[in-house]
Amino acid sequence: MAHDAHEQNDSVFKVGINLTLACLLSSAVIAGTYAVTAPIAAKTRIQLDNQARKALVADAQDFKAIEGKTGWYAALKDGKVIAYVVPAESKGYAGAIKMLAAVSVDGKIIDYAILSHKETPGLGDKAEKPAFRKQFAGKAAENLEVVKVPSDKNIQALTGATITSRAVTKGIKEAVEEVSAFTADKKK
Amino acid sequence: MSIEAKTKIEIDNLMVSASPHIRCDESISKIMWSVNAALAPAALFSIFNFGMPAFVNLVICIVAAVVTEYLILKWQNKPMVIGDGSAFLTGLLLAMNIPATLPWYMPLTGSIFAIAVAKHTMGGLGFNIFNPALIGRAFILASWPIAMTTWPISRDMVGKVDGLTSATPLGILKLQGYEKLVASFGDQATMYKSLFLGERAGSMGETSAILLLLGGIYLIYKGYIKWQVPIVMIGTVGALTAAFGGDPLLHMMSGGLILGAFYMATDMVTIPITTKGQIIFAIGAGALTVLIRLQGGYPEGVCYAILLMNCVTPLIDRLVRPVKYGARR
Amino acid sequence: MSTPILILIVLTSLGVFFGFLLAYSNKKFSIEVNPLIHIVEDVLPKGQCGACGYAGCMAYAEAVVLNPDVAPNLCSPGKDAVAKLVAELTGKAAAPMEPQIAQVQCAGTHDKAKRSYAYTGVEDCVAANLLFGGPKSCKYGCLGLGTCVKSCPFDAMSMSPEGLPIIDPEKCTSCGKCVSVCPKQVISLMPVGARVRVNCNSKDKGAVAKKACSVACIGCSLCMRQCPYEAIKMVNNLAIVDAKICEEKCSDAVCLSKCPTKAIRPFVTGIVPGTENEASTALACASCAK
Amino acid sequence: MEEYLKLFVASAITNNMVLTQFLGLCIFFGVSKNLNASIGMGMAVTSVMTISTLLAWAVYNYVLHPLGLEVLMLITFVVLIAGLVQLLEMVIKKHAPALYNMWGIYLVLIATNCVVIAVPITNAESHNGFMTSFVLAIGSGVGFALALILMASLREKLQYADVPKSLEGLGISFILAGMLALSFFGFSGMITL
Amino acid sequence: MAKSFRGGVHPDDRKRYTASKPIEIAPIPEKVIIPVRQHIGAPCSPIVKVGDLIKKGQVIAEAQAFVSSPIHASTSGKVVELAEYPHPVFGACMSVVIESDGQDEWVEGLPLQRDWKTLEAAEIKEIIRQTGMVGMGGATFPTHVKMAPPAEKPIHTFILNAAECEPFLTADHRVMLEQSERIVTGMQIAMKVLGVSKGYIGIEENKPDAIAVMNKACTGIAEIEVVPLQTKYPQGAEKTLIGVICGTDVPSGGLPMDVGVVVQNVGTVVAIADAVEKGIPLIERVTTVTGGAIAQPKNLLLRIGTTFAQAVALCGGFTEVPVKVIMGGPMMGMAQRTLDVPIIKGTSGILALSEADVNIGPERPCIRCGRCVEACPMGLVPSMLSILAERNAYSVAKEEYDLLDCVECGSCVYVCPAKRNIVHYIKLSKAQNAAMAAKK
Amino acid sequence: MKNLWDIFYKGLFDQNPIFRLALSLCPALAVTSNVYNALAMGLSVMFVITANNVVVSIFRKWVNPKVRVPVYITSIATIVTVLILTLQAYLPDIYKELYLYLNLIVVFAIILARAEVFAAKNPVFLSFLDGLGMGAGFAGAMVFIAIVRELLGNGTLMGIQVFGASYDPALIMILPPGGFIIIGLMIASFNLIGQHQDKLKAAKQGSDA
Repeated sequence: MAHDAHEQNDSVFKVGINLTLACLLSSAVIAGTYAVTAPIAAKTRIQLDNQARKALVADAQDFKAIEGKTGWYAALKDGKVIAYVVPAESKGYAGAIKMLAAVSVDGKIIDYAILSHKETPGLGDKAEKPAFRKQFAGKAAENLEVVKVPSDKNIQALTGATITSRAVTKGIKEAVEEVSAFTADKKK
Repeated sequence: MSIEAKTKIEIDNLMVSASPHIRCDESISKIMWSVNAALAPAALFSIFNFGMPAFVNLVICIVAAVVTEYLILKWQNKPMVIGDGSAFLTGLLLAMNIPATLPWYMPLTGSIFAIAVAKHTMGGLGFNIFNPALIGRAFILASWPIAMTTWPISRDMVGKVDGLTSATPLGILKLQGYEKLVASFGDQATMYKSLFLGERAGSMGETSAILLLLGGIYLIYKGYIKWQVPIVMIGTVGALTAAFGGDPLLHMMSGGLILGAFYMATDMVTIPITTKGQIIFAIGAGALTVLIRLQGGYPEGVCYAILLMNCVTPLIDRLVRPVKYGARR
Repeated sequence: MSTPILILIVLTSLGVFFGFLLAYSNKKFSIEVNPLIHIVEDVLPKGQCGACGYAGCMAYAEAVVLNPDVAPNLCSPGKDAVAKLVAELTGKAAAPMEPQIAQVQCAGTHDKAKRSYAYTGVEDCVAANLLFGGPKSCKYGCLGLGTCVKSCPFDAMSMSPEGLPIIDPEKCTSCGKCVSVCPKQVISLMPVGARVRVNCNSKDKGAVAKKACSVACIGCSLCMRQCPYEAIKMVNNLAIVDAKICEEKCSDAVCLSKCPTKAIRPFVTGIVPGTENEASTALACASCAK
Repeated sequence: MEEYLKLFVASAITNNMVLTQFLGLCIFFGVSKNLNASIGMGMAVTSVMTISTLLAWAVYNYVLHPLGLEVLMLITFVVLIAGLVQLLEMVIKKHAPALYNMWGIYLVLIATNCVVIAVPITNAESHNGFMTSFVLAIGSGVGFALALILMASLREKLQYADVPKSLEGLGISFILAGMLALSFFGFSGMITL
Repeated sequence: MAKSFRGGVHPDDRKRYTASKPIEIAPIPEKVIIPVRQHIGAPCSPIVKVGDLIKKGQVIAEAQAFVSSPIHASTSGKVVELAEYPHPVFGACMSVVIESDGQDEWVEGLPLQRDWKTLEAAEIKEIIRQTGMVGMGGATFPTHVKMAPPAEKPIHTFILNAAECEPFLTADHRVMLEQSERIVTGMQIAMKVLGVSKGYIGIEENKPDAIAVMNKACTGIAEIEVVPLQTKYPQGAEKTLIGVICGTDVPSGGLPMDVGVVVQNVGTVVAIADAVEKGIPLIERVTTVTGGAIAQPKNLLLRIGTTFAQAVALCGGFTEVPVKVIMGGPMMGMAQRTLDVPIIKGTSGILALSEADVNIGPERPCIRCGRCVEACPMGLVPSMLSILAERNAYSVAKEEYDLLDCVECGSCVYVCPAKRNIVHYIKLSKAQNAAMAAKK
Repeated sequence: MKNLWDIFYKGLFDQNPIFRLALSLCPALAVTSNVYNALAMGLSVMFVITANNVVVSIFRKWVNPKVRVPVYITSIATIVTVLILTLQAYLPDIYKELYLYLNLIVVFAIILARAEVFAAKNPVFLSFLDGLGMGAGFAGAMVFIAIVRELLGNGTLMGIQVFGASYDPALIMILPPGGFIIIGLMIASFNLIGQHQDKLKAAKQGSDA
């Protein structure tokens, strides 16, 4: 590279235009790619979101965003609202746990999915597994309580991950309570 | 042989070395074996307390440590110093820091890891930066957290509590609160007594405060550890827990504090070399213990507190030097 | 405006901004570092041995680029190849370097050299030398505690079981580090092409030297008198061979047969006389000769 | 205020850049051979990180985001930081040689480094406010410096140890970092981001 | 509590072998080997030839430099050889070998009678120089140099080092018991030369009889005070002694005179008294011959030039093969490779150590137990110094760990459980640093 | 032909970016806790490095040395942005999992290093080969590390149980400390093998002599 330096004219303009041209070129490439991929990406995202909601409420035929509540969706079957899919969040062992909760119209949890978390692999992340999740199905807010000794009425903590279990349960409970409040509002 | 003749004894191969020409009787093996001996009562008590599984894990840890050290020394063509008792000590300390009921492969890998990675990657005895036994424990805890936090109940608790496992006192404190903890023992006095005598769930060797203290006093008497370190560390924990509204006596006697303060925060290889530095180390370790116990994710923090202070040891050694002759006046 | 067009505009303006900013400031703030220095440094072997007389390779690179008087062939570890490259890069003509190798001027193995005491202490020749000049009776001989071995930046030395260092001719770069660390000055650099060498460093009188070591040069001058080319001189009771004369003139080294203590021997790189190493190397030679 | 303090502690210790997120490892292993260099580097990283994070925050929130140009985030940030660092280096070298010798020489190494770019990206991604971005940058920088200095002091100690030849250099450094990270487990579950 | 210093060690002093044995005057040896260099500083050059007949006390080698000290014949007889002989400190040294004629005749005019009080300080100084006085504690620094401090460094205190903290040695102890008056006289002479009014005698508490005797000898002499010291090694090291008695530390790299103090050894002041009052040069000294391998340990008054072998024979020879023979004390003395070395002015003891005494183990890596740090009277980190030397980091030892402040007292090595040769490492580092400095 | 092969091959072992050159260590740890992610990351890097080498090589004559580094960085950033956009549209799962580290490819030292050291001086095809080799070496090393970590730390490979249910995985291996230590030991083994080979070579030469 050293000898190139001597051959080139080092005027400010020449050097400056060099980077400008590089940027121009790269912007063209990015713009082109963006033009192609942006619509596809948007479509993919919507598809994915719908899939996630569908996984939670299997019966639903369609989802409709609820106005005034970001991220809230109503699950529709035959035009009737059968459940709400709402975001839930809670502070776990090592950071925020972001979840999606499906709550039935009568205020019972149907299922939930963990969107992102920072829990210890192999321990806290077991909260995503069906074994733990199944405990929630059909429970109302008052039964969403973590206990050590197993019982049908409550949630039994994951071994070695009590904090995560509590966090998930707390997040879901809050979501259920919010939905209950929302439906109660609507009924009025 | 006449006296005159004896002066003519073949003395053309005298030993020449730099001064001094006499040395004290201490040696590394003497120190190491004394520490082993000081730990022996508590180790035996753990067998008494937790039965056969404790014995098996003790043997696994010690044999694995000694054999690993032997193989590594052999492989590296280093002088064979297996008899100095340091690998034995690592194995013993590791065993005392784990629940008695771990399945065999956990203490085995932990012990091998402690000797091979924590000790010998850095050059063996004298060069390791972290306490090998504690690295071994942290390794097992990180690898198999569930097994490492499942504590068998002690001999005298059989029948008094449901099931065969129980949380440690600090575990109960963390998740269920102080009242529940006291209730689990009956009353406060019983709790202190049980903690003092070792009738509680916990790692194999950490339960009996009295036996650990006795061993510690023996080591202080022999001059192998300095009294400042355990006293300051335990004192810091007591003072800070009291300041934050905890039960200082409970905190001072539970967890691995006594074991850690007397036997691991005094591991000369991994702590600062000056007494002043060691006191800073002890304060730091005590404070971190309290921080982890009260604020952290674990109910118990001695192991990590000491490891964290091990990281800072070189810095302390750089900053805290002995007072030089000529600098005092 | 649509996003792609915005992309074009924003990014291009970014390019304009930084392009001109950098170009301008480059002019304004630039401090020229000759890039050649780095290129030369890349060429050097980075043993940081200091054989060139500078504090490390970087320092030599700097000196050889910036100072026209600094010769390009000072790097002895790099041998001719590096000298040539450096010369090319700096536009200096390189005189060819005569290949050299370090050699230990002592054959006093444990069985041949007497000891005056049993040494206990730090495994280091300089340390031993502090105690009455070390445990060897001969005060000029190799102490065999391996200070040179430890100091060799190219890992070319090892200690033979008989207590003399072996120098690997493949790895030795004649950097001279061992020469400078030896407290007995018993190591010297020798041209690779030398024919014979004196394996002794004793400046003691014959009787004393002989008493201390059975293979010492006893200063008898036989070799000097027998050499037809006057290649051997006696200095301080020690025979000194002029390798150049040997190389150029001698075909039949009579000195070898004349030496009563076998202190003069044929010079073969990598061989330490009187050790296992000599025997095994000789064996290897014999086997491939077949 | 307490929130920011927590954020600081979390980004410096519990979510330490190097030991839990593996960012900036090249510098971490490259510079930690020497304690003094580590201190200089730690200062350099912290200051560059803070400046570039604030700049990137401004660009993102006043230019890219309003125009819907999130797609340009990466390239803008990279060019921004590289340009900035290069500029900074030149200015300091010319006008404050003493400062330059203390930490300026490390600036070049940071020009394109993952720690320095990761923080702005994280901020943009989670739409952090000004103060949050600022505290996060300083915290991460201090955390990086802390890990670097600890590591350097450990490595300086090991310089005088019988480390097996095959482990010398990078090998033992990785193992040390592993044990450092293992010790930092003690902080887990304490304060989180 | 007796005065003491920080650090130090408590080895078994083992003075019991010889503490109660009165000084025994050794018979005149048949042959003496007198090296021309028995002091720190420039060697002397011999002024006699082979075949010369000489008398006891005659100068046989003259000092050529200021930091040097002349050598005198220790008996009368014939010079039979001028050659290199083994030397207990320097390995080998040009020596004058004198075959005794058995007459032991003084050179003309000796001994004389002089009253020291009538002499001027400068005259006394010259007498001290001419009679070959050196520090007899072992360091052998020429006394006249020590007694002539530069004007800008006024001396206010004289300390008599009677601590004798080295294990085994009892020579000074016996001299105090048997010649207390001479000690006081010598001390008064030295104080007059230096012009100081305050003198201390520092004695370790393990010698209560010596403290009593010296106290008695000093009664009525207000300017001299006996200071009992705690029994701890290295109580008698110059720097610690000054720190303990005066409460002032000698600055790093400095000399006692920098804090206005001069320290002399017991043997030296007795020799000064003899030299000034009787004109007798330094030709004999009290030496403790002891150790686990010696049959009958004794305190002997020996002529300079007597070989170690002769001295050992006078003590009944060996009971077993000695592992080590040492000149001086076990903590700072020098191991010898042969018994053919002569006694020189600084030979305070000859130790023949048995295997059990030595307790040398294989060296292990430092386990950082910190015992050396606690033992170091100079407040250094000996473990680090040894580790740095092991890794060839000599300049780091000097620049960051105060290598040059080490007095090589050996306390660190004594307590080291890893049996590390710390002092040897330190000596190596000092040598390497000196070599590096010389190169530049 | 041999020469071409060498250009490609050197990146695999002799100049392996991770084990030998110790460049771009961040992803080597961060995304190697399972093989799937490691593979995805490795291929992404391979793509970027190769594409960038080609681009730099094409434009090398026009680039002014004064703005060399900024231009290269622009080029890398462009390619990474394109990569991210594409993944976002077609492989959203990978994008979600590797988001931060994909962005960080921009500053991987190995890419800039190859641009400077090789592509800036060599014709297009050779640069392409060099990028491919280096990228493959990088991806290979990543996958290798990931295999070990996932096997030991989770008992699985690409999510499939390997040791059976009775294996109790050592979680530490997929946690940060395990990652550091595993790579440390791997580097040591690489060195040991290297030393052994040197010894063999030396022994061979010795017997030849």
